[in-house]
Amino acid sequence: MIPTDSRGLVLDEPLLFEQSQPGRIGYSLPDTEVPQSAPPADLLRDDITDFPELSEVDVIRHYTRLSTWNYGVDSGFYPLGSCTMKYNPKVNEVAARLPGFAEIHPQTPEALNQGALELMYRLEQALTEVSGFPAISLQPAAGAQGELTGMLMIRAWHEARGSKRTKVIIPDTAHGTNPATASLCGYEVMPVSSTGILGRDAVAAVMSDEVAALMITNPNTLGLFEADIRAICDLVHEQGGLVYCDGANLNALMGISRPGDLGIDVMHFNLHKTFSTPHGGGGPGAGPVGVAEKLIPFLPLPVIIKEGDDYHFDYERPQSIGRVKSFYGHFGILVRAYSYILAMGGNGLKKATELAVLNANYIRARLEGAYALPFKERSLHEVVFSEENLGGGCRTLDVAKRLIDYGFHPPTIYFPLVVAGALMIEPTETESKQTLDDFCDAMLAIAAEAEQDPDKLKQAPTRARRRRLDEVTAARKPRLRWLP
Amino acid sequence: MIPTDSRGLVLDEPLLFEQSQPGRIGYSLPDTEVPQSAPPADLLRDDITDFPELSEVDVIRHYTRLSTWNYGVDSGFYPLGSCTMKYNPKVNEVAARLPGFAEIHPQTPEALNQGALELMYRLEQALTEVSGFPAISLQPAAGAQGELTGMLMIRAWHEARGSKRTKVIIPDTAHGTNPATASLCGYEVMPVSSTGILGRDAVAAVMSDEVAALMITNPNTLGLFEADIRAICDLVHEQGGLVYCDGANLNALMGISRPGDLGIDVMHFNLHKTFSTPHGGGGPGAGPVGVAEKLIPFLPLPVIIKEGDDYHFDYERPQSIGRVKSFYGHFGILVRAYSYILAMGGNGLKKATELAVLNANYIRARLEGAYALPFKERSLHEVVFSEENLGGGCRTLDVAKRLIDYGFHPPTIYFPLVVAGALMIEPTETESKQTLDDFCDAMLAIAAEAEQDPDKLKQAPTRARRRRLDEVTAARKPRLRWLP
Amino acid sequence: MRYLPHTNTDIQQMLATIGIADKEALFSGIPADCRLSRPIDLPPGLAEVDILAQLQQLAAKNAQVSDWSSFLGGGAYNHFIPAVIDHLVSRSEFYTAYTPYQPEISQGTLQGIFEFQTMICQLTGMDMANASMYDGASACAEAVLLAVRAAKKRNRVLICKTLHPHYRQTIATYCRYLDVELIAVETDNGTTPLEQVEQLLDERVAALVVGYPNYFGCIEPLSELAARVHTVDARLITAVAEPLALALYKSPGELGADIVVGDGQSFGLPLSYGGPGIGFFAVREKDMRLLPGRLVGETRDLDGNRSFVLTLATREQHIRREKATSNICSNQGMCALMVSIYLALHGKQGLRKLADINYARANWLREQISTLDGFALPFSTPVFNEFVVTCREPVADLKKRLEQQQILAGVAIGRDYPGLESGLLVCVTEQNSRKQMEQLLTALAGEK
Amino acid sequence: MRYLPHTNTDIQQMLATIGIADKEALFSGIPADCRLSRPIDLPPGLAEVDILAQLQQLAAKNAQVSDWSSFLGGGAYNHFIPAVIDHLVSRSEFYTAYTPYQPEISQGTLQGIFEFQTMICQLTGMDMANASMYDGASACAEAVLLAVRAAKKRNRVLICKTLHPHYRQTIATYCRYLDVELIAVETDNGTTPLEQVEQLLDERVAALVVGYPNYFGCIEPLSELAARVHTVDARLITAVAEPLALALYKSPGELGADIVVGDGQSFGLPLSYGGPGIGFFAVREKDMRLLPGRLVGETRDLDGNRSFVLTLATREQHIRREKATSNICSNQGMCALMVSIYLALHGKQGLRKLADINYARANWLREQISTLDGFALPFSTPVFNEFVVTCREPVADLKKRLEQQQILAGVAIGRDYPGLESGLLVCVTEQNSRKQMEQLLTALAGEK
Ligand SMILES: Cc1ncc(COP(=O)(O)O)c(C=O)c1O
Ligand SMILES: Cc1ncc(COP(=O)(O)O)c(C=O)c1O
Repeated sequence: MIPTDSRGLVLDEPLLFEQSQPGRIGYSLPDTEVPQSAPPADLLRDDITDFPELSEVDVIRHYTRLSTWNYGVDSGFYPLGSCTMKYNPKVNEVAARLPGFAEIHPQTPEALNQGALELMYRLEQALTEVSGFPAISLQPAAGAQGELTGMLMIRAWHEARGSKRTKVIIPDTAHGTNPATASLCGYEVMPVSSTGILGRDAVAAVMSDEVAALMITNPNTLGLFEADIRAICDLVHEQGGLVYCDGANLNALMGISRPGDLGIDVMHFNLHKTFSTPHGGGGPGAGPVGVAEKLIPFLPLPVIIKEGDDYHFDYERPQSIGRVKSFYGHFGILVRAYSYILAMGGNGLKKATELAVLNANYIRARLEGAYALPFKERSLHEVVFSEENLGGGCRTLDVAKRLIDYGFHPPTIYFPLVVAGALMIEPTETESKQTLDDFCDAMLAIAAEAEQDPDKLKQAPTRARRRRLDEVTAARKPRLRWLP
Repeated sequence: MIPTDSRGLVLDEPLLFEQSQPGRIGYSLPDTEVPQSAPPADLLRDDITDFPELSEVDVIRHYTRLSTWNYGVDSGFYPLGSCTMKYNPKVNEVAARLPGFAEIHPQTPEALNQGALELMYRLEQALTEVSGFPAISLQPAAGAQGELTGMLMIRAWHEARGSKRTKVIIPDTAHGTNPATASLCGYEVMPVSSTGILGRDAVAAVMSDEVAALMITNPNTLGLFEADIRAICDLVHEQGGLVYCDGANLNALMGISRPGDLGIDVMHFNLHKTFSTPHGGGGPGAGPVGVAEKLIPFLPLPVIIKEGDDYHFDYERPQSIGRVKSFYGHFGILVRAYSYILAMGGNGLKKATELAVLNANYIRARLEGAYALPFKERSLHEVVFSEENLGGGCRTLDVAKRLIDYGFHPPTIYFPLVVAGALMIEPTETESKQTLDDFCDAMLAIAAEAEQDPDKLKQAPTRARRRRLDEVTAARKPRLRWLP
Repeated sequence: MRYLPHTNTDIQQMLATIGIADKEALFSGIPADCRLSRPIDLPPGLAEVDILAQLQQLAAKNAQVSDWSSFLGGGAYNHFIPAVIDHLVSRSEFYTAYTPYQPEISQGTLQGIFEFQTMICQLTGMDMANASMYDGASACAEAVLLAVRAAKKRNRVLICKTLHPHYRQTIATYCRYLDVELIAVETDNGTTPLEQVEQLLDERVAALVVGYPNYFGCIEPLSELAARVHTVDARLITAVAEPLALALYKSPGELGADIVVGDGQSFGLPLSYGGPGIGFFAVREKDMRLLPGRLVGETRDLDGNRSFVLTLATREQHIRREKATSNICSNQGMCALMVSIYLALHGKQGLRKLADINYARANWLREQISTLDGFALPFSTPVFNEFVVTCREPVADLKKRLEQQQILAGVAIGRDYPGLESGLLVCVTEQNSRKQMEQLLTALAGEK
Repeated sequence: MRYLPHTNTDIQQMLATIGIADKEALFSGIPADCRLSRPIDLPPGLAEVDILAQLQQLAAKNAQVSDWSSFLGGGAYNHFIPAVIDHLVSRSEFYTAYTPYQPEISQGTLQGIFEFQTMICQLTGMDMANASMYDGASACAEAVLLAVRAAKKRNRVLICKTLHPHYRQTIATYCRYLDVELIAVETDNGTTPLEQVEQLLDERVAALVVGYPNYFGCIEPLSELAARVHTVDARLITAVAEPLALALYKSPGELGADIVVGDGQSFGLPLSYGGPGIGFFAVREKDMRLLPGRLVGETRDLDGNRSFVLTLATREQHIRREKATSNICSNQGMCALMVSIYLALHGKQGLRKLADINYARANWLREQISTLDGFALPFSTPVFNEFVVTCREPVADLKKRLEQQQILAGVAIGRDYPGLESGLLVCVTEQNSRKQMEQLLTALAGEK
């Protein structure tokens, strides 16, 4: 059923600073216990100008109210393509908060935190089994940092062999982080256009001894398996290049296909996608990388090793690309991902993949026709429609905003760039048929509204906390902070 | 500022049963680990008919959405008179969940749970200090059960002396639990009417040797201190009766006046009012009783005693009224209350009282005139207006419902019964002047609307999840459960 | 003080508005001889970190069931609590709200209770259930009061001795000064003998109260009892301290009970040293207007939308005052929500599967213990997840001995059941692994 | 599987709608030679209770700071975390949401970040701040990239050796294949000597990077450094690993910094073995369009209501691709929220008071240690809550010795600072009571 009459009290809430009252306090601090002292007066700061002063109840109400203006996976269906907005199990949150995990200091001698090291070691092994890569680094903070780490390793591998290649091939369906990462590694980006699936020939046409690597996403951002992947990897390897795989879409492959078996040299995982850790309103994520044998020497610092029954960080790795952040990994996120793997087991992960793909294909079957499907190959975990069939002069943005009025989070829109007005729908496996039916009913209703009453779309959303925003002024005259 | 434009997406949600799908599961259970077995077939039950079948994400979304249709103290101002809706500190919630408190079994030998007993013993001592009663039982589950416990003790005291009194005097301002409790103890209720404050003479007029006790609320439900309390206690005592005090309003007295010092024989506390434990959408509360020396032998079972450094439950109390519930007290609630007392300290409790009274008087000062004030004595923690001055044919109910549209929880209405259309406002001390000003502005605006545009009130609320309900049909044709 | 938002400026402005000079004047209505003339003698307030440190010290002195092998039951059950429950009840819109007096902004609580009432009906096999009572014992006492009130002139109530002692004691307290005569029904083979019941039943009897399972963990012959009780038009009150049993055994409703009460602690509430638990209270349609406590009913709002609301309030103290069906006001709202979440999460299949595990493990252990030298099973009646064993070794010694091994072996029942001084009530749930049970067996056998 | 809602009926119906016979057909787009032909070799899924048991076993093998006396700092700080924070960030509307791409239903996250940006500006004394970076180290590396990009032809960056080693290493990694030359600036008395800086500064230099406090806990002469750096029109990048210091010491902005980065972990994030932390990144107005990462700005909606939205996206990878200011996509949203709640709760007074406690305790301990035989203070520069002591006893031995007494004495700095092998970095926060400090002193003095 489509929630058409939803309505209720949603309370206003000014900024923290607007509520502040001089002298009001929300803190609770212990005694100093030693004589008071202070740094030299010329180093001392005055009050932090305009910093808020609130009571505990002010703070509680502030954030409680703010939260009610948001929409999360726990609120409802969130088919944001490429983001794998699956359910975030609550036991994972408990796990990450166990005092033996949350209250351990990274500078503690390794011998005293063997449980933490063991957990990470086991997680690496599980990722190895799922992906086929013989070695894993849990260090990168998110997918994009995984990409950076991976591409730096590729470059280090080339340099170690005296090879000075300067280019990286990236298909036009790639996520923006791919070209941005290549640039960060000092590479020049060579875009290659694909017609849905990247053909070996298309790669062959641009591959050369100037090319250090191909960055490929598999399944790609159209939700399609790169069927030529083995041939492409062979081709790139034959010509002295390496292959990076953006593993953001691994949710389509668990138990079905292992990137490490296909010739890929390095891939990042998004634990905040495939392995159910929460997105947190933007992060933190975790972006481990898996590498083929040849790249192991280049892994970032440090690397967890097991000697006998003991776990250590290894820092003595002369060929390593070095450190990409402080300490090691987003441990709190790694605990959640490991907890998820324990809950699912090997079979459960495969089943998750199967149902994620089933869900995407079900949506596709129900919506194809009403929405134009630019690529007809069998979809995996997500399906991408275009805005082509929309009536009444409506655009993808209008569909997205109208979905809000129906109580759903919109899909990813206008990405991938190769589709005109892309509507990129990734349901994930944790959504039931009922939810998908409600969503499809809404999508079909919207398609009909576009024909009959396009203003419904163009004025949407009308039931959310806010109507459409003036984003142009926001960018032209940026106000990025509160000022009195 | 008054939140007049609040609006936002609030999602619909059917009943659990309506979402259920045969075969869907949300549980996660360990293996049996021993051979399967089953009771005799004739004792075995079939499926639980129509019981829900849901996944974990279904359950999460269900209750998450339901929660958004509610209004709590954390949502905003909740001036529900007599209920002391103060802020519920979050550290108390953490305290009650400490495994050493949450995971202890009531049948464990006392020697193994000394920490729990010590905590309760210390809480009793703190309540003694605040109230002036030499002994406390933490056993009663809530205020009303505290009343029952207290009145049973009074009756046991009489019976122990061979006195067979049959009546209990209760002022007309009393809460409904008072007369209901007296009945449960086999007493006949003698109502006495008060004009705001109960005069000694009014009591004298009805006091007799048939009267077992007077039940009084102090401060009473009009928010007024019973100024004749000492004289009244003396009078009742002289004539062989005892005095029960309904301590629901203790928030007005901490550090200011101790009921136990005034001649009261027994009083219940509402820890879920005065001592900040959450109301939980209806409970659980905790309703300890404090007693004068003469009632100590009659305390309910068991009683915590300290011998040397050891704490025990004492069950060998021949004059005890017996047990009023299983085990001992709402321990989880007692932990929260003790945590609150630790946070506040003696001075903090007094300050809480002062500010609670300040807040009530501030509201009174701002609203008097626009709203009729039937009793002019100095208010303590709450103020009661009547509907007398309302224009446009509006009633108290209309004001209450209109307040919802302004983003506030309504006050208690139509109680106490002695005020025509009572509006009973108890702000508590945890509300800031700004919040009170916003609320008073809204109240004044509503009074003006009543004159100028009474339909605004009569149609209210229009911004909540629901408009006014058909309560008559609900009672005439009760549907108390879902049926397919 | 972080919970008190007033700044000095605020206070001054407010006093000025009120028209008084200082806070002292706020209390002018309190006679001098009623004033406390000294500060409250309690330590100064602590910082949050110090509160937690102090409480943690106390908590550390207690025996957590997660650190021990606990076979304790007897009215409080150590079941696993899924993380989802705490996550959801920590939503402050639920737990910082009051009783849902204002239905327009309380539909969350109200729909939640309506669902709770429904699931209690489904589990117990009854027509309607209220929004909760304090606990099983007080619910049971209120059931007795209801039965007596309903039966008009009858004032006798038969109480099976196999009923949980706390329930029996609470009934006695509630009836202490009312015109109710409580008559104990003896025990045979761990359950209530039908012959004795037959003898006691006559036109003076308003009800019979029996546990299901009873305190010994045994399954009482409910339908036989019902048949007999109904011959004199009395009510059968069934009290369920371990409601998980209802997922496996026939429901009291199906077997003829007229009132079913019990405690829902098993369904997602922490042991928490025995409180808060949650009483439930279910009846047949005929007793609807005699129900104690809150009731949520379905209705519509002005726009015709399905809505829920507190209803039939004329039964209650705030309307009926001395004529109310009960004095209960606050109940166990948050606990009802926890129970509902637990039940929804386990669902039809999960609850049965969980009951199967409890049954299989408990009955396996029961068998094993019975083969040990020095132990015997006094009762042959079917049980759910609790059973009594008798021990040659004095029970107090045995318990102490096992405590040395970090085992809480069970509840001694001798104090409540003279003649059964050698009895130990052992409870097994899904929290007791086979390994734990094997350790228990070794420890039991280890008597020198 | 409880996270997978599909019933068999659902699956059959869905396959029929799709028009395929079985799930296998879903994967027809994957060539056979790309298929995994065996099951995933991982243990079967566990029940929730077993997951927690297994994780609890691992957790028990770690040294919780609450069980130890920990004087560890060095980039991660053991501050008390008020219960309010976890309560609020556990609201699933916050933590189960994605980056707020749809502002109409993301105003909670957006207003929260806008407030975060504002408070970071207030603390650092800067004009604008972004929505967060991964951590202090990567933020610092991105600051170097910004400075080089802003400076156009310049490619030299001076890195003070007193900067946290992880920050230095991360900068090196990020710059590895870019045209950036990193030059180390030596150390004197625990801080950066101005003369050397003067010598190194010329028109090739884009920026100087300095810690504040630096890795030794010392307060660098920021305004003097700023003055010198600005003579050649380079940027002063200040990295703050312990931002609580900014409540006590003058802000980098006030002292002339051009870019201020750092890690906010001190403000309410659990230590969590070092991650997730939260990088912050603040600049002057002139660098606005060079900022990496997300930015939230204020605007209005169609009804004219104040609203917040992600803005200036043309800097970012999803629009600018290879020309973006950074490749960052996911950041540390939830951590930013935690920091904001922490800061709002402590407020102006609380943060200062907390900084005072940290300062007083650390400096008291520093004094006390300096009076012990066998210990000395190598640096006389003012510190905040961390300081270096040198020990006669080999640092490794000393640390081991104190571990026997459940004390984590500090961080050995010899590996990162050759020549300072005898140095121990000791950190004191409000979590280290006087009693703990006295125990540390006794233990230190106890060398045989
Ligand atoms: C295909 C793809 N690649 C890379 C990324 C970047 O991952 P992260 O946000 O974890 O840095 C994303 C995230 O949206 C993505 O969808
Ligand atoms: C004055 C008064 N007395 C007694 C009670 C009953 O307390 P409880 O709800 O805890 O049973 C209340 C609660 O509303 C009350 O306000």
